[in-house]
Amino acid sequence: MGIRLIIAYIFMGGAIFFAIVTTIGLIRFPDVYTRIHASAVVLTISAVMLSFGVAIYVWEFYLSIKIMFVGLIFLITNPLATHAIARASYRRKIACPEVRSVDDYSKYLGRDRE
Amino acid sequence: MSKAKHIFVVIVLSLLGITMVINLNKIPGNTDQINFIYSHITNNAVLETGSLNFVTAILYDYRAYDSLGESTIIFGAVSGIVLLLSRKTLPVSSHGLSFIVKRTFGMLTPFIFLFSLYIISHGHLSPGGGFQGGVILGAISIIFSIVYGSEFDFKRYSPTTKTLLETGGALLFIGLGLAGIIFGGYFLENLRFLNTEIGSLLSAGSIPLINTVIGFKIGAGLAIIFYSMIQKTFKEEDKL
Amino acid sequence: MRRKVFTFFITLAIWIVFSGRITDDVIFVGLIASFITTWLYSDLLFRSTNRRKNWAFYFKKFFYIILFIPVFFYEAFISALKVSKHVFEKKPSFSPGIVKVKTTLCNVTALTILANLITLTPGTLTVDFDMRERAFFIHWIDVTTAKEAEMRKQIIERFEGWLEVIFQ
Amino acid sequence: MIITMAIILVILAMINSYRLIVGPTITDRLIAADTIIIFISLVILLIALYINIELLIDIVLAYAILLFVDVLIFAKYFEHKELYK
Amino acid sequence: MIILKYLLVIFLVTTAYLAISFKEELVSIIFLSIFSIILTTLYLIHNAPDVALAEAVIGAGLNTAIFMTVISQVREGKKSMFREDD
Amino acid sequence: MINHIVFVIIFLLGFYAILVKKNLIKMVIGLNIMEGAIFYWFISITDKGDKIPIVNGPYSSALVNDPIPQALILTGIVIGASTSAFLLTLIIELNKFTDSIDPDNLGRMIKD
Repeated sequence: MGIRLIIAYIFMGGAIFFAIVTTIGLIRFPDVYTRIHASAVVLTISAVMLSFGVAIYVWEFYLSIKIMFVGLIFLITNPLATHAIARASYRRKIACPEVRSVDDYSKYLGRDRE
Repeated sequence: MSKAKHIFVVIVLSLLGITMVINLNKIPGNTDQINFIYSHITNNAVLETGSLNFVTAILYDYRAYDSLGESTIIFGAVSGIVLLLSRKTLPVSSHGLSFIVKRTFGMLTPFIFLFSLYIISHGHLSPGGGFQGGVILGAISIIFSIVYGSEFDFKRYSPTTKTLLETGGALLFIGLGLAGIIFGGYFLENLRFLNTEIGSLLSAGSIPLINTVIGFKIGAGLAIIFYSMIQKTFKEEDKL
Repeated sequence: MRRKVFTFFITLAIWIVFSGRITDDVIFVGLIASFITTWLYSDLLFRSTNRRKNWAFYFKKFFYIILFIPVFFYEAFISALKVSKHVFEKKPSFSPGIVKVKTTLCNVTALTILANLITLTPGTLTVDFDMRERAFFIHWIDVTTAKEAEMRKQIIERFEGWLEVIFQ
Repeated sequence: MIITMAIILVILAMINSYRLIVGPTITDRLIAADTIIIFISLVILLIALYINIELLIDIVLAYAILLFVDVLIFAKYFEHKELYK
Repeated sequence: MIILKYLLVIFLVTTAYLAISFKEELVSIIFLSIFSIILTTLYLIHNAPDVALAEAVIGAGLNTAIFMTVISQVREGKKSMFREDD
Repeated sequence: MINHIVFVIIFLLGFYAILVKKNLIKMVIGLNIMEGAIFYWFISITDKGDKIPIVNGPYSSALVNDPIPQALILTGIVIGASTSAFLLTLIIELNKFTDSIDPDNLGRMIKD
């Protein structure tokens, strides 16, 4: 086993670790929006790291770039998806927590309505 | 449905399931006929058709007539849907999602289109082909009408363009078949007009051409289906 | 015209990466494919600008983008570690809130990338953007300060410099 | 080794479907569905690496491009209550 | 490989059951798309890449869009012209 | 054996949805699940455990899976998608007349 395969396995192992973190966070976190945080950040990094690991494992020029495209697409689209979900659910008042220390957004929405 | 009927349905279905499991084990596995066709295709398909992908070789060369029937079925479905939903107007207002989503999709859309062209044109070298690439082409229209609003999609591709692509694709497919009759021996014969080496993009004769035609036809057909489904319905007082 | 040339060469490069080899048939089909893509979608990839710049300006921009990618990955990785620290606490408790942070950028592409970067940094999530006051609404997992300047420093200041160089 | 990682990811996806079934609001379900779909597309990537990645990477790319459309459709349905306005 | 196949098969059956047993149509459609991607993985395990690509593309891009279109257009009003007679 | 059992279970689940559910959209979902079960069964019983049916060069070998069932199923998937699109269009049209998606109202409409 060369040094390249070890690096690839380290990347993949990190991806699995972040996947476990995502799962635990999605189940344990108390609030809807904090769950969105777990999904947005950690899941994206997990997907990117796994695709990088596979690209290092394969180690051919064009093929590795093509595999990295998978991670790049996840990196672009997953924060966007979470943004769309958060915006939609806040606007439809699907899961507004009652106790909130700072909330500038509802004032903005109220101004928009008038 | 009452509870007795419910229980009756469940009992009948479980009896059916037991019979199916018992009888499915008696299906004959390899007969001589199946083995003959299988060995013929796996031994000769690459040299006969020039396609490295055996599934594409079957779909667009050996049984291209079936693909013609399939695209006829899709043509019928599109015609039926357009006929059923014809007397409706388009929604006028069009506001999509937030500008962040719009801008990012603007940067992503050319690559989706390029990827669909890649899937279509590499149908005989890697998995893919006309159907799969065509569905991705149709998905671009779906993306536009979701992210930017349906009016944007209407301005970019007018329904006339879509209809032209759909009918033109069907006609070109039949035209390729007739070309097989004229220059070769039978309907939809694979004309190996460019005799390049096997494995290059243009090697498989008319298979890439049929792939391209079917891809654009299916993409346009799905876009038409989607487009006529999102049209606005009448209110009740208009109808009754 | 300039953006069409850029779109053509970018799509041709990506086509070659997709195909995995450089031979004459791949180049021939790739020219047709990138021509169609450029013809249909070049106005979506790059937005039109009125300012005219010389070519060295674009190369400088490209150089800065290449430099920016490792910084981006590093920030995202650190942020993932910070969120996973929250996960393994015994009782995860936060004081969440939605704050308003003003920005100085005015390019639409820069604002889009900044929004995605904010979503990828620890504990922040872009909810919306106010066009009138040029301010992001950010859901913050742990609201520590209520002052505007502090928030700016903690959330967006480290990316704004990069994006200003790249897009202005 | 590769297959072991794929098995771990499938088990994690099965655990995530708890949030999809129980989730009190619809947003929870959406986030859980997003997570499950991305996990299984990573499983597809690993299986493609195991079988023959040079030919099968197209499937992963196609799915990665198109799965995002799903989430956007749901988000737009929540935001406007009508899809194509 | 065989363990992976069994796990996916169990997940497939569970997803199919949940897709038809939930009351809201929306959750059913979410489960249907998950059903589709698990089916893709199983096709890939059974060495059928073309079928896997077709199922992935149709299950991810097309089916969800069409179902959601129908849900957003269908309305269950109270003043049905046939229910008023009953 | 496991392929047969899984096929039968998923097929009957879809069939049950078509028989029992009082919601036309649910019935189309059941139809999709039945289709998926049949396709999975057909692919899995013709899998001989060999390589994928794509070769890397002009050589003759019998070590690939049978490509004919895969071509059949590929045709079936596309036809299934267009069929379900047509059925859903019919549901939209029906909903315009009855304001509901209950299949019982269909019978009432025909009686009138």
